[in-house]
Amino acid sequence: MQEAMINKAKQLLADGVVDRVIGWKRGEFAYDITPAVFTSAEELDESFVYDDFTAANVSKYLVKESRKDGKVLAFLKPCDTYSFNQLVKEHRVVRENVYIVGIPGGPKLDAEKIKAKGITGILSVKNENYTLKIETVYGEESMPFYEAVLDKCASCKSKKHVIYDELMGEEGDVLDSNRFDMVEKLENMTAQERYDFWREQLSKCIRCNACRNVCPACTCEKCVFDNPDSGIENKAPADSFEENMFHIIRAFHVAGRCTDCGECSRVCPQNIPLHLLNRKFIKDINAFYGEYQAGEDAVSRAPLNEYKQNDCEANIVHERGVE
Amino acid sequence: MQRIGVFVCHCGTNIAATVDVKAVAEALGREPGVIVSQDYQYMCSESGQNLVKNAIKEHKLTGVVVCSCSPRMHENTFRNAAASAGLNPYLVEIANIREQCSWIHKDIASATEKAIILGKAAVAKVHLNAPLTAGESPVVKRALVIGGGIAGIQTALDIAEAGFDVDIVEKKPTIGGKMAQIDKTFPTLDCAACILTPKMVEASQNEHITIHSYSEVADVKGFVGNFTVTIKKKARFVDETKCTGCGLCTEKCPMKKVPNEFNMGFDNRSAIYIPFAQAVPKVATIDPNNCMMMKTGKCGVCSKVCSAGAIDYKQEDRLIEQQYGAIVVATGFEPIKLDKYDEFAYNQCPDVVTSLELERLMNAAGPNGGTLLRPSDKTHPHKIVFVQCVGSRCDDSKGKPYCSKICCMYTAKHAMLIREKYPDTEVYVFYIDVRTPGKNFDEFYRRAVEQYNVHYIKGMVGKVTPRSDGKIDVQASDLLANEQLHIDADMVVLAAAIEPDKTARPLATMLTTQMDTNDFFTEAHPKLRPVESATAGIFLSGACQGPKDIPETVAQASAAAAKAIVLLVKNSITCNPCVAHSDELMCNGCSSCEKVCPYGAITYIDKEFKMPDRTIAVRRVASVNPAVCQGCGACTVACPSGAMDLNGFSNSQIIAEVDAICK
Amino acid sequence: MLKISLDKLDKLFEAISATKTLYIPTDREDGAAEYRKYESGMKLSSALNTVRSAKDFFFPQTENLVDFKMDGKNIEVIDVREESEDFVIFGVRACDARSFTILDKVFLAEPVDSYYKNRRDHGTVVAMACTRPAETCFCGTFGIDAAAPEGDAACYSDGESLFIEAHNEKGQQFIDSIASLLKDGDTSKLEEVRAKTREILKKLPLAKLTTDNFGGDKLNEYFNSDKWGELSESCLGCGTCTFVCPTCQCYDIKDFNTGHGIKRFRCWDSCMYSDFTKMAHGNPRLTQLERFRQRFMHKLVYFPANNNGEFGCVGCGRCLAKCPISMNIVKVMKALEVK
Amino acid sequence: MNKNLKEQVLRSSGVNVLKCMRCGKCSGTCPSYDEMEYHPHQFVYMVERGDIETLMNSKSIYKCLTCFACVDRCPRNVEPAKVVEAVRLAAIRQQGNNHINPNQIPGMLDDDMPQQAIVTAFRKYIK
Amino acid sequence: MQVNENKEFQPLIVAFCCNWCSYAGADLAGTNRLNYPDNIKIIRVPCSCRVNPMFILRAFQRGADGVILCGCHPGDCHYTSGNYFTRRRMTLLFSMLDFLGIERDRTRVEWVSAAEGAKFAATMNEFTEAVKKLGPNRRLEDLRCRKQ
Repeated sequence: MQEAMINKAKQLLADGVVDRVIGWKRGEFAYDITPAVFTSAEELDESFVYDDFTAANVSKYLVKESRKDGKVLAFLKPCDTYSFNQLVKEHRVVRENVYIVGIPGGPKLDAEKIKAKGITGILSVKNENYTLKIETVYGEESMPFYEAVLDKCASCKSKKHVIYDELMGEEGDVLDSNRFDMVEKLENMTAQERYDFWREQLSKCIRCNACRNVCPACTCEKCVFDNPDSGIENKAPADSFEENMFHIIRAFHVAGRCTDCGECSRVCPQNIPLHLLNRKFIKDINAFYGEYQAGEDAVSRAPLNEYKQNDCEANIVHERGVE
Repeated sequence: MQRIGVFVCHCGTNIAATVDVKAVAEALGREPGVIVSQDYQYMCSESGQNLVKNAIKEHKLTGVVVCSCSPRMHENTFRNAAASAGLNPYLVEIANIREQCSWIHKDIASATEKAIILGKAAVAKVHLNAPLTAGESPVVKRALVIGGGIAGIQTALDIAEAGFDVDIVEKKPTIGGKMAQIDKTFPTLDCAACILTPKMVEASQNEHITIHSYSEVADVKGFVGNFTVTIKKKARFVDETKCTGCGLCTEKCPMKKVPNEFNMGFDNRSAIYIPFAQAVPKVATIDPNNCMMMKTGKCGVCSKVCSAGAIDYKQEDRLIEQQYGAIVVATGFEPIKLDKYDEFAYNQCPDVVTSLELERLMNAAGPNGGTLLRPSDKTHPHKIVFVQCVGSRCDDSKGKPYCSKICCMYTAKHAMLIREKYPDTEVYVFYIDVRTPGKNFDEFYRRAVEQYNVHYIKGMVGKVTPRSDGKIDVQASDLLANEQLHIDADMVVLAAAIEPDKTARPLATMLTTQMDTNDFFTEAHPKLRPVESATAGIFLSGACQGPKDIPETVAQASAAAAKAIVLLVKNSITCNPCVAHSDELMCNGCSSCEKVCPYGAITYIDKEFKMPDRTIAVRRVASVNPAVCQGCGACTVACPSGAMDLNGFSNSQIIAEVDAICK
Repeated sequence: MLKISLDKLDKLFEAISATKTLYIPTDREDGAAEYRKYESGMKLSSALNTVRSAKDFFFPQTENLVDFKMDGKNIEVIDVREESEDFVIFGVRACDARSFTILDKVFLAEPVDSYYKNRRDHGTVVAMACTRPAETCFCGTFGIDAAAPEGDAACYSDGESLFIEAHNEKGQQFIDSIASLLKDGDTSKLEEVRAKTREILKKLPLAKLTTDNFGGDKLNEYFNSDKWGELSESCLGCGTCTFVCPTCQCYDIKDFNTGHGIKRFRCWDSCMYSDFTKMAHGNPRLTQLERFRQRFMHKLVYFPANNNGEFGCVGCGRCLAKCPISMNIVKVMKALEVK
Repeated sequence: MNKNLKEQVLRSSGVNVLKCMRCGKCSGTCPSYDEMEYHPHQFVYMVERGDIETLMNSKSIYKCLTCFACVDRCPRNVEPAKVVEAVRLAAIRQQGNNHINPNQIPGMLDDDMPQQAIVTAFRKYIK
Repeated sequence: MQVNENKEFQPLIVAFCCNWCSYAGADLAGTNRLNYPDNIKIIRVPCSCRVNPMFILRAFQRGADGVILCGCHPGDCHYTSGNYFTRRRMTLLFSMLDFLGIERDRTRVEWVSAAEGAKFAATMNEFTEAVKKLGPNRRLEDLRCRKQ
């Protein structure tokens, strides 16, 4: 795939269709891949990479990139196209300035999961028939491919590209995923258990803002948490309340806009399952207001910007499930 | 530094009996920024107000807090007092320590404590109050009336009478609407045409009224006082300015087999036609779907016979743009389609007709020249059954949930007219309830029963079956006799429910006005503002707001006109200063706010900005029109970046109140 | 050297925690390691390092400085400082152990940061030599020997026993306090283990990275380098690298209105954040490029310029592992380097 | 009047009788009208009043053809036929009118009585 | 608020009321001298849709034990649609708070018209009782703000 993508990019550059390419750049190890902009065939040959570790969603970079002169080629995985489409809906990207090539998505790998197996000193990772052969300074190691798959890919919602100019490889379908299982499990706990669960998780937060800054839905010119006039600006979780508040507001601000791309949890240095908060909103929206997938199209109204006269009342929350 | 004055009212004993007003004044006097804190018997009295005014002048106050009754009572009083003393009126806050404190609590200690907290919240808020000035927005002295039925005509005439220019947009080739098709009107039984057509002529001749017939509203922009409307004048292939309405073309037109919609399809018209004799404007229109010239390019007879040279086969739709200060919606109603009601055999049997069809069948200008004949065999019917509430008062899945209001009366009218003209005819009316609230209405209905011997039977018709002998079997229950009836009728007349015109829904979207689930326009207040929509500058006339008979329609039309005139006489409108505004530097241009604005007050503009990273960028940012915004604040919450805020109820003000209360 | 059998670690921890508060790296439920206050039964993590560095002990993420109390229009200033209790941090890796030297240069230089000093005075750092360095490790680049960590005292494991030696008086006091558990041991096997570790260190992918071309005198070479644009364009502007970094020491001072008073506190800041060093006049570094550059110039040029050539990085590799888009100091050094 | 019976009929039919606007279209459309002592609209009204016993004892409940014309035509979606069905069910379920009372059964047993008959009796008459 | 053995726990409750219906309803309760607890402190907003989730969290941070939001009945909004948006926002917010293990009875939305003074008083009585049963808000408070 990588070869084909490089060739496609070179051709589009040569034909003058685009003048730069956003993709992924090889790093020092097998897995430390950085999103990058390439402007020449030489650069592409030298360091463009597309492999099992290119999980980063490049859609958000297009907010900035699409406002520059010229046209940029973006390789988007299925999940990335949802993010991009949502940005189109919110007028955050200039669609005309992006040439989208849809590419097959994951499952992508999580280096942390390999390391969690005690494998360290990683020099290279190869996928041989869904067994990872890992060369390390301590010798050869191996593990099953699927045990190293990113959580976000393990509960993939769709293999379909919802927006593109051109497609490479075969188009996939929207999948039946088990993505709400964990949310449901939590819902079935008692309030005390849920409280304890989230306290344990959110107390790990170091407020690095990685979840917010990587989120393709969080593209505010100035975030309320960075704005001293907003009344809720803060830089560090000085109290458990602030840990809670940051994550409630963060999730609420993307409610109905979050495409469930899973980047927030992927980048969290403390492994907080932040996507569960987003998925809770998605699950509620589906249950209360009908199935809705943000980013599926670029025109429909976000559920929080819409209403029906016979919507359920807020006390539905008080009436259901265990306390 | 703020210089805030606090004024605690005793309200006689209303407050002072349960709240220790001295303690409140003293406690609030210790709050940061408060430099004077007083109590007084009656703050709202003239001497009380003077106390406030003098303090403003003497202490150079920058903010005033009055602890008194509800702001719904006297907020304006104290704002005006402040303004007269030179303080911006929006620097006044009221702490409600009467309705929400002294009147509901009994314990003096706790009521006093609560009054202090409420006072502190008001002080905290007033710290952040900004002086606000109500903006002004000019008013274009021209009105648009959408719909040229009796409602639209009446509204236009009234507005014109007041001296304002007014345009009527009517989608049909002539104005007149449904009333033009009606034979007689209840309860007086005068001829509809006789009272309507003079009004139509009056409208056409009024120098202030411009009629755009065969036209539609294509786009609406702007806001109260300053709407820009694009009107699409559909091509009628006849030059309106040249056509004299002589009618020669319609006589000579070889294509004469077009069902005549004015007569509900009971007879035919030509491809070039004038809907009816008294049409206004009396101008011919070519129906391009049936004209041979338009379809095949062969014919051109009308063009040859027209001495005025008015025929123009090449005419195209034309868009005209016009500014208006006010818009009146008068889109009226349509009878519902009866396809869903197989049991009444409407689609199988030509002798089952709707009431509107009966109007044409009985009209002197109708297909039979005023003689009531069965459509099937043109014989005189001897037994006629009327069925009430067809499609009205239904469960949502079965029809319209509302009462169509006019059917009881027109059915009584029909029954009476038929019995009067053809005494040999038996008339049955099957009803659920007879609803006749209205001046002389019940008397009218009783006359039908007592004087004209119309058989009113309580019970609904269950099934209508055309028989091979030409009779129609009507099966119904007589609930009072507790028996099932079979009537072999000659004709069945269905009182079909009425619904808003199909064009109303897209129009409402253009106007950003609200509609109910039945597509009737929603009035701004069901009791107190029945002819205004919630969108400023848009008024409602006639049946577009709900089912209405003619007198009610005319009354509402004049009321809407009056409301429009009230707007048009002003040179400018004072806006509510407590409106939303967007911080352009923070706005993402994501359109969330626009989506939740019920007034269409938010638009987006591309604007050049010097960005924090020293670059120049063109960004899409929200812009609130303060003349349209009503200040609900929905946008402020929809905005993820917090760029949108509300004057008078800003984020920081509300947070300050929360903080003060939770201290 | 004194030693204790590895299976008697529990006893060691019990003994330490009997007199002082003890913090050890331990495994969290999600597998990651973090320092926690020792409680009976807690196991020492086998992970190479903790997600958060050990700097929290001396320079916590948030710290109250002073309280103000308002009574009507009067303001009272309340010093909330408390004398720190004595504590021991056990199992600090060589990189983190060195980080304290760097932090000391910032906080203990005049004017001395008394909040930091208070904690530093009461804390004993017991370091732990590495035996299984990871591919992200490059402490060697900064002259750190992972097999011979600094700290008040240091521990080494040969797989059977834990050897402990003191580096200073504080370390000696620590050893004295647990002397009854220790006995003299043969270090021959330990030397083998250390030699092996040093062999591994040489084989690590970043072993060849040097600071030869960086330092306080390189301002002109690097400040206006045209590489910064390319390097910084992928940066998300989050604070992960700075918050997991053992040497990042920037902080912000803020006031929090509790409703009945003001708490003045400091919290970590990040040069990646848009309001970093924002002042009354505005912000001196308006673009992400400038802020990104600040971080690396600080560690590789400014810090050595002001501190006798000492670099502001210890090669712990946390930012390499945790940056959401894998942009890090190693990539910057390699891209920037002018030989 | 038996309140429980009314509730039972309302529950088992799932019909909201209060939606009826008494137009009589159900009876106007009923092909079995003349056979019935109580007509569809009366069923709805009598159930609303709680007068279920009268209906249960009327042969009308067996005259309804369940043709559902009334259900189809009812402008208010009241579904009279379901009410009739529910009353019929209530009559069938009623225990007081059982042909056999369980207490009587032991006395009726003899060696020739097949066990199957006893089981059937219980199944049919005891709820 | 401190729980005192001798004194019953007195919760602090913030009520956001829309200007047109619920605030007027509260006024009517006052005019009719209908008692409700002084635990309730009302903040006037133009429409329930003005209430940002932020304000609700803020109240809890600062020591509120319950927050209630009152607006016009659905369909009666002075601004035609505000309360419909409120309903969706608050449903989701409350569901999220519940998901985080915050006691669900601490939050509520009620529709109170300008004519429903009695309903306003009854609602406030009932809500205060419900919050009293829960005891002080501990799961969503900011310890720094707790009163000494």
